[in-house]
Amino acid sequence: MTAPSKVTAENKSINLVVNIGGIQMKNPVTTASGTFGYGSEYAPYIDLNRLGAIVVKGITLQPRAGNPTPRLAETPAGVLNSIGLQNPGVEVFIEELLPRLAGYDLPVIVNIAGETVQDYGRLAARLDRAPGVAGVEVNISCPNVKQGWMLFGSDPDMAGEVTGIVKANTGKPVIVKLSPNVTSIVAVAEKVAAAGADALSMINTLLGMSIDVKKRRPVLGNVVGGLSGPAVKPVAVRTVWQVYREVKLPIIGMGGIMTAEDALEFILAGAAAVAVGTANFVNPRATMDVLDGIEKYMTEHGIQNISELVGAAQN
Amino acid sequence: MTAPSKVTAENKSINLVVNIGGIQMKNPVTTASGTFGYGSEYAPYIDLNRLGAIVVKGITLQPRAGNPTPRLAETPAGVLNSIGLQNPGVEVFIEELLPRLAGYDLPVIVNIAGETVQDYGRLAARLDRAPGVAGVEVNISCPNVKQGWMLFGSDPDMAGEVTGIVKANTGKPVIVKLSPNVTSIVAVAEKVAAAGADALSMINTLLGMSIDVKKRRPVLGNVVGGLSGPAVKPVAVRTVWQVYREVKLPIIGMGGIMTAEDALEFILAGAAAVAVGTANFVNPRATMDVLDGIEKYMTEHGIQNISELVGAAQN
Amino acid sequence: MLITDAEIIQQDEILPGYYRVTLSAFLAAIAAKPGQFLHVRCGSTLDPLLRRPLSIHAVNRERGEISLFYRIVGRGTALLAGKRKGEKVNLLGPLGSGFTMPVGVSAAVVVAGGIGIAPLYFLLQELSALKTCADVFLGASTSKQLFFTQEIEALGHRIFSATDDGSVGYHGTVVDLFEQNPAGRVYGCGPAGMLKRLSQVIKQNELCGELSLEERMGCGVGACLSCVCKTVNEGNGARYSRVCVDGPVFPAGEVVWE
Amino acid sequence: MLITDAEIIQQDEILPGYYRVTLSAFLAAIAAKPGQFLHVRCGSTLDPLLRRPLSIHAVNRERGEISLFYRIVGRGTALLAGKRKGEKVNLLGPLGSGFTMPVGVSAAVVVAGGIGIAPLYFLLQELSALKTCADVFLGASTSKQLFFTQEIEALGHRIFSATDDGSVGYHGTVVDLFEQNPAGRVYGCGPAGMLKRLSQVIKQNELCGELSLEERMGCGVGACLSCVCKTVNEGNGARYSRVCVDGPVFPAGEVVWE
Ligand SMILES: Cc1cc2nc3c(=O)[nH]c(=O)nc-3n(C[C@H](O)[C@H](O)[C@H](O)COP(=O)(O)OP(=O)(O)OC[C@H]3O[C@@H](n4cnc5c(N)ncnc54)[C@H](O)[C@@H]3O)c2cc1C
Ligand SMILES: Cc1cc2nc3c(=O)[nH]c(=O)nc-3n(C[C@H](O)[C@H](O)[C@H](O)COP(=O)(O)OP(=O)(O)OC[C@H]3O[C@@H](n4cnc5c(N)ncnc54)[C@H](O)[C@@H]3O)c2cc1C
Ligand SMILES: Cc1cc2nc3c(=O)[nH]c(=O)nc-3n(C[C@H](O)[C@H](O)[C@H](O)COP(=O)(O)O)c2cc1C
Ligand SMILES: Cc1cc2nc3c(=O)[nH]c(=O)nc-3n(C[C@H](O)[C@H](O)[C@H](O)COP(=O)(O)O)c2cc1C
Ligand code: FES
Ligand code: FES
Repeated sequence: MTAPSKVTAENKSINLVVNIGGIQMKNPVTTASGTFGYGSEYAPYIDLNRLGAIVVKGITLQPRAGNPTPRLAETPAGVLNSIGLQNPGVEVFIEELLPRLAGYDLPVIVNIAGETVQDYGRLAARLDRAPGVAGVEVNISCPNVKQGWMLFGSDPDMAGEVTGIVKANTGKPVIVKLSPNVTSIVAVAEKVAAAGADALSMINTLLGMSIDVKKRRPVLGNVVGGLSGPAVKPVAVRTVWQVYREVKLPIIGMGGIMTAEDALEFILAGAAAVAVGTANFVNPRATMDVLDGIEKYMTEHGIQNISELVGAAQN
Repeated sequence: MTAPSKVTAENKSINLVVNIGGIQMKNPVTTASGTFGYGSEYAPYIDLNRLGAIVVKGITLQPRAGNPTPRLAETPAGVLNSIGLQNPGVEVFIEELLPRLAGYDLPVIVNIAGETVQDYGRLAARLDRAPGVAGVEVNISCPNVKQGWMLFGSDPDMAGEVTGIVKANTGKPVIVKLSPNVTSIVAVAEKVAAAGADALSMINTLLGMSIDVKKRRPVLGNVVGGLSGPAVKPVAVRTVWQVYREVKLPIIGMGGIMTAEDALEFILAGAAAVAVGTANFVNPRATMDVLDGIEKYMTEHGIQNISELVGAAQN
Repeated sequence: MLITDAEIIQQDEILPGYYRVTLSAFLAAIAAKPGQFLHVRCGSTLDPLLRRPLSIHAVNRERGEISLFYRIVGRGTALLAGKRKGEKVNLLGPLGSGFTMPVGVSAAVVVAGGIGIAPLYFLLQELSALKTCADVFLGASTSKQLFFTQEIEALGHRIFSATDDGSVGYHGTVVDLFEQNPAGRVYGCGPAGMLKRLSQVIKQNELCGELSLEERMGCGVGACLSCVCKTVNEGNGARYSRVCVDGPVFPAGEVVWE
Repeated sequence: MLITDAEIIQQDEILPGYYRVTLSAFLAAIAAKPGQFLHVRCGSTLDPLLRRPLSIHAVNRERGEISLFYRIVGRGTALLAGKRKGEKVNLLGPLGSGFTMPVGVSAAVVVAGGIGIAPLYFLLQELSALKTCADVFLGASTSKQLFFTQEIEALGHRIFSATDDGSVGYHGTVVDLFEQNPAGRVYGCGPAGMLKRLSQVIKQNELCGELSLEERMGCGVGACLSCVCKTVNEGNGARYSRVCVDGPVFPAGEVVWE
């Protein structure tokens, strides 16, 4: 019922292939975890095979019910969410959801979240044995329930520890997803790199909240939530710029990418790949529009290989 | 040439007076430093006397030329700026600019910035002797040139140290302006409170950047800049909410306030007063519209005293 | 499940703050089922950012037209109301599950609170096409907000009205009115409080019913898990279902009210 | 220095991507001086957020109308171009310093590059009202972009054209053309590169001149210090002046070019 997916007149002289810490992607466009479900939700709107990779909704060891509603609040050029990692748990994921992506020709990256350092190790080990997993993305913006509910990602050492245990439990590429809610994202990135991460993705959401002035209560059932969408783009581009200068790992950039121009900002700042998140809600074809636009930009500017653009604004 | 300033039918039953660490304000609406010049720029558009207080552009010991242009970039529902604290220095400020506000009946709060801890002390001492200064607002989002250019505001101890020296050098109320670019704004607020601050203002801008994809260069002459405007409001409201719970100091809330509803979000989260910043650029009468709207809200909801609303969403 | 730039054919202010807009969207009109909704891009800039879910209110398949009936609540609906004939509106949909059409003998009963008539009117159109006559319970604050009564009667249905101020019909809520003689296969839409009460009445009288729910939505396609509501889970209490794809229409007995 | 919701009287696409809009803004029209600008709210939502500075292009004081002449560059100007007759546009202004009108003998010479004619046309209107005849050097990429030639001639001024592609007039830049016979009191507006070259020619030939500059603006009223340009500072090199209130018109000799 959807428009036939546009088969691009693949310009043979353009090379879009990127390698993210061992994951070979046919182009740099992927999806931001939690905004694209488990992939099949968007299959009616786009040809999933055209994606460079797919990053699925965060998975935990046990099933999680998630947070009370409302879970979403619109803010100026942004969205606050507090889904609370609702997911059926890693077993159901592997048995029921993962097979749905088997027919597609694209790397599946599984986003994982834990409540303890051990959780991350167990998740990594379980997914290492699962067929059809190209790599894991480690969401460290979760509270460490054993250590005063401090977020793993807010402390460089804890972030390094989580990275280490994941690496120890899987042979697959490990991407660590950084939180912007820190004094120095470079300090976190350095520890994560030292602990063996193969790639970084950034940024996760900014901590925010909204208040309903009529009800005089927070809008979100969970009080605070994560801010995403165009509003956060300047912060996200800045973090990519900073980390690219100091840490020699490939970066998947995200945060407010709506268009190819937005994606190119991240790439020029230093991202080797980009993820489209909140934009999918506004435009289910956003990933395809971003991809087409990047190709167009490269053709118009005579860029043969996407790698020529990565970090090019730094020079 | 401007429309006559609207004399509100001052509803006698409504009490808008707030006290910010010893500064008595006739209402909770003030201006965000750097967005309102030295006050007189907006005199053609509004009746300055209706403001609760005025916070002037940041002042340094020596004159500063500021950053290269472009100094401003528009982002989704936000603005990046890298003015670089252009100002004529504290002496010229006291001699030439401060007297222009002498005729107005409103507290003048002077925003100060230093390159060393000592700078802050000297600025505080110099302003303590200046007539017509109601208090100082300490901008700690500046690099400490003696300690690796780390921002004073990004380290709780340095923030406390700056607060201490300012307090030691002035008898006037000291408001410390917090930066959101930290892992824990509460930790900074606690140190600042312990060091004797009389009030807090929050938030200063978020660190961000934009890239011009045509030129493949950062948009701002200074590469990175500070993000302000509606885009940051959810982050700002969240910081006020968090700090209000833990630190018993009056808060001036700011970050993206365009309307009375926005201002009420901050007040309900815990701000005793609010500052209007970037909104002045869009609507030179924004401060007045915010004030009128707060009065209207109070009348409609039968609120006698603005203090009833402060932090009311926390209950 | 289409993305269409649909042209506005007509935009009417039915009552201050209440609008009906008719859009040219051929394929969506063909595909639409009563109870489904469209995810509408009310603006064109990044503010407001998200789409707005609006029920399909009426369909004219021959002309390929879909109508929406909406109330101005905030910025999104205000922007939509500002659009004129000839302007385009980006639509995603039809989305969600629809109402199950009644089978066999059970009489169809429609219970609508205020703007809740929006999706139910399309259902009444379809029932009429099936030569099924429904009892329609309409509730509103005041008589002026009893919408489309003539059109509903013209479709061959019977109306029972209730107003909070008693200006027309029963003086009280529409659920109170329905409760006086509860029977039939119920289709309900309206504010959460009303639906909760209605589901109790349905349960107490061992009726069958379907309710159309509302929740804040991100994607509209089941991917973001923001639009959930609690539903019964065999065995262990409640679970979260997605209003956008598992609903917005749920069997009355499945919804767990807080 | 007013804030006005001004109604659009007329909006014309002069050439693809180039628009002239005429607005009803009585008090602003009365107050306007050539060289001043309006700070225009092109949208109505939070995106785009900031106003856009646009020069006052023409004024009809009797009718209380102000015209702007602008090129679509990005989202702000595109939104403005999408507005139709009858819609309102929020204006802040007139803002900034204007051109100094020529006194005594010195002949007025206008040098405009492309869209740079925008503020200079209003100057030519005023010169004409003062019965002063100017030499107008118009430069553009190609002949089609030599705007308002008939109107300028009708005001009694003399035109000298230059095009980059040689399609009309001198084949080369407008500054090259002017340099062939540099004289008079110069009023210049155009791209930064052109103005830099023009200021060199003015200096070398010891002429007097005024240039209208552009810089990204926040407030437009001198409060935010974002719109600065380098100007000469007696004694110690350069200092930053605010284009919005110290300019946008500066004496040619005062601007320090990078
Ligand atoms: C499946 C479904 C069908 C609906 N059908 C209709 C209809 O036919 N007619 C009608 O008038 N309204 C309908 N609504 C409610 C309608 O979606 C909201 O009134 C609308 O989104 C408000 O947007 P706003 O920008 O005007 O308000 P704002 O309050 O400014 O919106 C802010 C945010 O909250 C969301 N929101 C606010 N109210 C609601 C609500 N009641 N339900 C879901 N999200 C909300 C908005 O989508 C937006 O993301 C329906 C809702 C759902 C979920
Ligand atoms: C005093 C003054 C007078 C001007 N007069 C005219 C005129 O009469 N006609 C005309 O076509 N243009 C004029 N300009 C340029 C005009 O302001 C820009 O083309 C316009 O702001 C672009 O906005 P946008 O949203 O379309 O582009 P975008 O590129 O999307 O704008 C992004 C941001 O950059 C700023 N910006 C982009 N280009 C410029 C520029 N050249 N100067 C200043 N800010 C810019 C915008 O204001 C906005 O804040 C003038 C500029 C100044 C400073
Ligand atoms: C509804 C929603 C759910 C999300 N869930 C997850 C998640 O499960 N794991 C994760 O690492 N990030 C999650 N994110 C963060 C996104 O992956 C992404 O980092 C963030 O939204 C910024 O990108 P965007 O602005 O393009 O959306 C979620 C974001 C949204 C909006
Ligand atoms: C152009 C500009 C200049 C600023 N200059 C200063 C300054 O000198 N000192 C300071 O403490 N904050 C400065 N700020 C930050 C504001 O005072 C305020 O904290 C921030 O902009 C958030 O509020 P807003 O979103 O309402 O603008 C500046 C902000 C802008 C936009
Ligand atoms: S709106 Fe995204 S899952 Fe329903
Ligand atoms: S635009 Fe703010 S000082 Fe000029």
